[in-house]
Amino acid sequence: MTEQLPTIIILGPLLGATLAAFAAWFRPRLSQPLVVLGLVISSAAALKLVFIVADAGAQEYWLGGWSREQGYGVVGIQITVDYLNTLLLAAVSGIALLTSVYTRRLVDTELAGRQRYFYALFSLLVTGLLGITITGDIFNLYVFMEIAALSSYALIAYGKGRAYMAAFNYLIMGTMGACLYLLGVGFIFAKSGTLNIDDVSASIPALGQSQALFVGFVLILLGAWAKMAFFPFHGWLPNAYVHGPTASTAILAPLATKVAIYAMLRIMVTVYSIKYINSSPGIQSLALYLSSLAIVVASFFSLTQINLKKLASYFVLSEIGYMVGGAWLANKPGLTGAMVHVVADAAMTSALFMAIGCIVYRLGQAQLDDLKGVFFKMPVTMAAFVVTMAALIGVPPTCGFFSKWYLIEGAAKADAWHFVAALLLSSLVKAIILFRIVEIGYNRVPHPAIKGNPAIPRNEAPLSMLIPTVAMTLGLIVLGLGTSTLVNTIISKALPAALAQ
Amino acid sequence: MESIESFTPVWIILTSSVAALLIALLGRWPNVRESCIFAAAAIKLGLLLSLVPDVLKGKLYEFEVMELIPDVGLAFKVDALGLLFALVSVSLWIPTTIFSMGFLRPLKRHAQTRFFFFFAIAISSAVGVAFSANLLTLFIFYEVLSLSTYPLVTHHQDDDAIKGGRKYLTYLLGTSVALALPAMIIVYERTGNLNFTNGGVLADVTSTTLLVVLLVMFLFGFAKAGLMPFHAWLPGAMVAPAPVSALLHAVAVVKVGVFSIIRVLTGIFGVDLLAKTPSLSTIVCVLAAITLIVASLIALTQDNIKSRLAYSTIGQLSYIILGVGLATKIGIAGAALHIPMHAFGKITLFLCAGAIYQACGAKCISEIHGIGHKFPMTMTAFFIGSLCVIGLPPTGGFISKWYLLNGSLDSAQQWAFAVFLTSSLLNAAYFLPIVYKAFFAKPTDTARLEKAKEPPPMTVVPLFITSAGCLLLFFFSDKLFKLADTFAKMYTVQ
Amino acid sequence: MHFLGYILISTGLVFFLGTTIGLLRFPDFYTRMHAAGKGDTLSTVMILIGCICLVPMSLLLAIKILLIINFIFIGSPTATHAMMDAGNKAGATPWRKDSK
Amino acid sequence: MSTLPIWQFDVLLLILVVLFAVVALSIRNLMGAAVVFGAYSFMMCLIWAGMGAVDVAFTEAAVGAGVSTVFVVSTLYNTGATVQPRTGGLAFKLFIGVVVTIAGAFLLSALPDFPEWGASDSPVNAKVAPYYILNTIADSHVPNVVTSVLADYRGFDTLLETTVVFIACIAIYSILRVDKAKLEAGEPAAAPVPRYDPGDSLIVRQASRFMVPFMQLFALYVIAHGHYSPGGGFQGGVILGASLILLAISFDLKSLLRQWSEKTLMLLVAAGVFLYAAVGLACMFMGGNYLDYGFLDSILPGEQDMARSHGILLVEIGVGITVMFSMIAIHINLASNGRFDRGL
Amino acid sequence: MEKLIANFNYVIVVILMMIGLWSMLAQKNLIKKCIGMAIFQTGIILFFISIGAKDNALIPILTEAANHTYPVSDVSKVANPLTQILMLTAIVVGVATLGVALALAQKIYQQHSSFDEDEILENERK
Repeated sequence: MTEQLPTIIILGPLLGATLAAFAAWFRPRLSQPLVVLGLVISSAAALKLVFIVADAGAQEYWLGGWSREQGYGVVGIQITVDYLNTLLLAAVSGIALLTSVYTRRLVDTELAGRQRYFYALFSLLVTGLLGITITGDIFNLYVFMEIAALSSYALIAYGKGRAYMAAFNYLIMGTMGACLYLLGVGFIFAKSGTLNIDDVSASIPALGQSQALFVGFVLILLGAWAKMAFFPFHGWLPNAYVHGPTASTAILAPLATKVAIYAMLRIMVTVYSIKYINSSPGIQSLALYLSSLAIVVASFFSLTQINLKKLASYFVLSEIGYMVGGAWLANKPGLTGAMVHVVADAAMTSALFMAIGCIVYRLGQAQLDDLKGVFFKMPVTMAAFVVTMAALIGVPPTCGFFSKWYLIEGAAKADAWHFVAALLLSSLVKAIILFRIVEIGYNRVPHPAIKGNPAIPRNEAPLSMLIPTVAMTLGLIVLGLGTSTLVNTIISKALPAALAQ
Repeated sequence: MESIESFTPVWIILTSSVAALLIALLGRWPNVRESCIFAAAAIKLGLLLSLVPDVLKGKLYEFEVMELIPDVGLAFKVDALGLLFALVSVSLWIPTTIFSMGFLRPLKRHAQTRFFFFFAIAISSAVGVAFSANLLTLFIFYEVLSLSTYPLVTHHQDDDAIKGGRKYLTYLLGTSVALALPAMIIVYERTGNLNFTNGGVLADVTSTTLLVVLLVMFLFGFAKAGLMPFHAWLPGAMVAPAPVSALLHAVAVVKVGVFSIIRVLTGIFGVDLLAKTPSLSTIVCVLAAITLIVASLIALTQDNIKSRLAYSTIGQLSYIILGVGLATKIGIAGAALHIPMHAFGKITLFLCAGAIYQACGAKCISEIHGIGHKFPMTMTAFFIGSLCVIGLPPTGGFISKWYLLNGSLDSAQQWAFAVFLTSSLLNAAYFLPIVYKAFFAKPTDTARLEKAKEPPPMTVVPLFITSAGCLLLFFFSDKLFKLADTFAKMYTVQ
Repeated sequence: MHFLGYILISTGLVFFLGTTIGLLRFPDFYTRMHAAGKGDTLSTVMILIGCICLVPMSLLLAIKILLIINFIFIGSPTATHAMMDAGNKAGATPWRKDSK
Repeated sequence: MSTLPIWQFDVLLLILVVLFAVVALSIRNLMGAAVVFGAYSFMMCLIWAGMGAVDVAFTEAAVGAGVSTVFVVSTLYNTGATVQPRTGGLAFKLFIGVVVTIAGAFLLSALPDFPEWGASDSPVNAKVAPYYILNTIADSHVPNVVTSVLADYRGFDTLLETTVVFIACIAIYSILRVDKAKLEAGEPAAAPVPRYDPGDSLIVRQASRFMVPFMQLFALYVIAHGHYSPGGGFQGGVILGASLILLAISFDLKSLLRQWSEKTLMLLVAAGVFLYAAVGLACMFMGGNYLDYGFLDSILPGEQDMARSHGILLVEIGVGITVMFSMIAIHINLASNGRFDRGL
Repeated sequence: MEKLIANFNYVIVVILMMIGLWSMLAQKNLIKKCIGMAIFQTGIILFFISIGAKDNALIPILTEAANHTYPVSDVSKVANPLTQILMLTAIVVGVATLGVALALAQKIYQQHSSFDEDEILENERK
């Protein structure tokens, strides 16, 4: 049965979604448990696969049983679980599982009366993200990309009001990205004649210095950048995440962008090779400067925000800069950092938005000034929030510290000092913001323990939201302490042999 | 020297963390709460002393908990210096706790549980710093210390406290993240190794410019050491309650700063390297010397007792850095020895300041004229403490300064000798007047003296302990000197 | 047979030309639609019959084309009617000699 | 082979297409733009038919020229915004123009590197594709190579594609659908009163009533005969959907909703995807890989190859169901602005 | 130049893509944006179809009705099926996206009674 695991990862959420869509008409309350069930199956499979891959290496799966044919290459669609994506698969499915449990109460309150298809869309979004991560076929990747995209537009649009315009811009940007990606795929396809990632990467060196391949590479990059809201294309993201409902951003913010970054990594590392990237230094330094710029700009914008969700979405933007930059350092520590950070940042962002969701659920709005005394109202949530922020700042021993460590080491190796500076700057900015929040939430109120001061009633978020939040927060520390294990057993093997020495 | 694989260091660190947990849980019953602090402190002290003999034999206790990044793990190593520092901070934990009880309880301070909780965390992270076997571990505990002392600094939670706390964090976090961290990563990237080793890990790095840059980044990166111009957080943190200041200045924070710098200079750069490349040791000495003189001069101008003490601390820290910068065996020994000496002296002074404030609300020197007659014990303690800091017999301060002077003489930096003497004179110049005024000057406002009375025993007992410590250190300094000497020997193998 | 086919197709094209000119030159909505509706249908049907003649021997094809013709014959006028109706409801005034 | 383009006639069409695109974007009357866009798609599908991509042309004719035009029109119909007001921002437009031109130049820079148009030995035509042409009959007895590749060799893509339609349907449903209870609760006013309701006209009603059965018959033929002729689940499904949309337009939504209630529609949309996925699961339980219809031979008549053929038919039916009903549901939502009462 | 004529359809593809991209980014009217999006997509589809096209090949349906015989003797006489099914998918994805875009546009129009981006942003500011 284990050889069927890769497809089960996809089928869990897909069937969960269809069943939820049925249940929505008979037993509306039942659709969330169905989705959760699907995600449980999927994440169990993903977790098992992590161990299988760790000992046995990459697992290939041929859909429809159509595998390599002599002289033709792969005729079917291949899905692969290898060192590069197995961790992300586990992370995505796990985070999705926690979030699906977490969002129940939020959906009931925020989306009252309209939540018929929420969980179906939720599950389909996860299907798309998992698919992007697992597929071994560049066109299939496009289809999954669109699955994820369409469902996320709907999820954002649940926010009503300004969310519609935000979703529309997101749609235009996303479609543009997808189309550029598809065109790039076309260029590659025209030169290599195949869509299977392994075959393409096998045939690229033979094609030598080909302009069409280069153009295709650039197009795919631009597409991925538009999808991940990388610096010049970042306009849509903050609005979408702020005006979208909290329940939707809780799943979108952590996963959507990370998976796009994974797609970029896959194209860079597997389809094209690090050698190819190093042989085109112009675009490499461009990408590096862009990512430094992205980090700096996002950090400064985040300083000026007064809305918690907007703040968080600018954090997401700066983190994207980390990962793209790390990938484009194109040396061992840099890529390791990027790969670690994709997983770590998915977890961190998830925890962050969960905590914010708890706050929004209780306080109703997330302006910074409304946070007065929140530390006394909801201590557990705020503890989780502080730990998460510490992880984002990069305080040891949370996972944020180690990924940042690798990134800076890589930058030092590549002498990209502007990138180092940008990384440190954003850490400092995040630290400042954290302590601003701590001051507002803790110190700006008369301390209730002092005699004569009004007592602030405890008003903690419901357990169904609190438990996932705390679990995710603890996960940050566990992940941090486990970093070196992951790096040694899995990520270091994902690096191309050229760098692995 | 052979090393012993042992879990004891981790236990020592954990005891106070466990204590912290208990404190958090037992917050409702103050007596239980504090008694478990004493229990923890006693256990810690016992464990530490049990390590002393082996360490004196030159053995090392080592333990690696886990690997964090390739070849660098969360690892602990107990050597003479670490043990010395740990002993100091733990043994001073006890009097400080007693004092805090006496200081906080009568004034009905809020959030005492939080206070003691973070105090315990700070202690364990200080010990963690003392025992760390590599720069990464040290850095981790360094940051934990900064964060755990923030609530202590802002304990009052009024606007001054918040401002002070903001300054405190901006300086400490900012420098450590912006300077120390990248420096550390560059070291790792160039050498692939962060363990403190005798020869230093940078021994084979040729480019002097890189070395200089790294050195400066480290010196300023560990801003807890208060090297100018990154010293301003220390006077800023004066808003904290007296026991916290005592902790900051004597026990944990600043000492952690200098300790880290000693570690970096000896274990990362290596004494030989410092000795070989004069530019490096010159930089260290010059920076330290400047801080030393300037801080003492500023201290002269301060009227507020606590801020005068603060500037004196800044100066005294530079003694230690200067001593290491001399890169001679004897100088390093003196520097190491100055840690406990100054700790005892300075904590006595701060506790006295706290006691005076508690007794008659006096904060400034101009307010304490003639106060000595009112409560002689406190002021006597103050006198002893100031002697210790100035470095006059019969107090421990004399010993360490003696070695520092010797060290300066047989080093390349002869001028350091003059610096030491001048600043000692300056110390005398800004401490003795206080004592004089307290005992012999005519009281300015008698009204306050009228209602003033000897502070409660809870606050006086610690004064006895610490001032006695100052004297004892003079007479029984040989044990401590052995420790310091072992350390110095270990790191100056020519 | 082929000859007949060519004849039909070319006549169809001629009618198309007329339709186009009418569509462009007629004075008002109704007459334009009239031209479009009539000429378009007729010419399309003619061309299709011509196609049948060009491929004489395949019965299946012929039947298919006849079906298509049938649908065009129903669909096109209906559409024209609907548009006229809409125009009428929207209040497009018909053209008269005296109105310029 | 000739260096001139192979389909000289197509060059004309290609130029015409560009022309239509420009016109569709420059017309101020949005309704007109929609219609011109429909014509544009139709030109496109002529071109593709000329290049031998009959199935694509068929789909584009049904989807691009047909349904999507209806979608745009019905949107405009119940928003009532037909004319686009003039807007400034010329500088911005010029800037974007420059950027786009640079991008275009960048793309054209790759042009000399491409295999020639229609070269049968280009990588695309020589590498993987021949396998399908040579083996489809032996593998699954499906002469229409497109169908066999679509539903068998790359069946996973098609499953996901069906899922995309499903997602679009429920997405639009959850964006637009509003229930009466909410309408009182301060929702924006109902859709503008239709200026013209085709349902008024007897002729239109009768004509469509006459045509619809033929359309549906044809659609079923397209689905069932997709193995042997152009067409398949998508095209058939779209036509079936279109036939009902025609009814909805010529009569009114009410009468359509009487036959197919909201609930039935949405359930069937999901059912199609589920059928497809379930067939794949069945293959898995039979011991094969996902969507490996060959393993269904024990429950479907015939040997492995025939089993594949039947499996393909099954999934095509699934696709058809989903596409048909999602097209209808999407149209109802767009046309009635999610109120499911009346509209185009 | 030879190449240019021989690859004329690539030029058209690029032009269509430019038109589509321009109107997606520069047009203020939401409906026009949607149409531009669709044009962009059809341009890409045209690209794929034409890289898969073969000189005077027949449709990929191997029946006698289409003058084919099985087994196929000369592959170069049968049009490439792979690109075609890829684009079938692309078309369907395109219409799905268009539908969602239009739905959003309707909602936006309900709020602001305008399809003009600037006006909408104006309304949202206040």
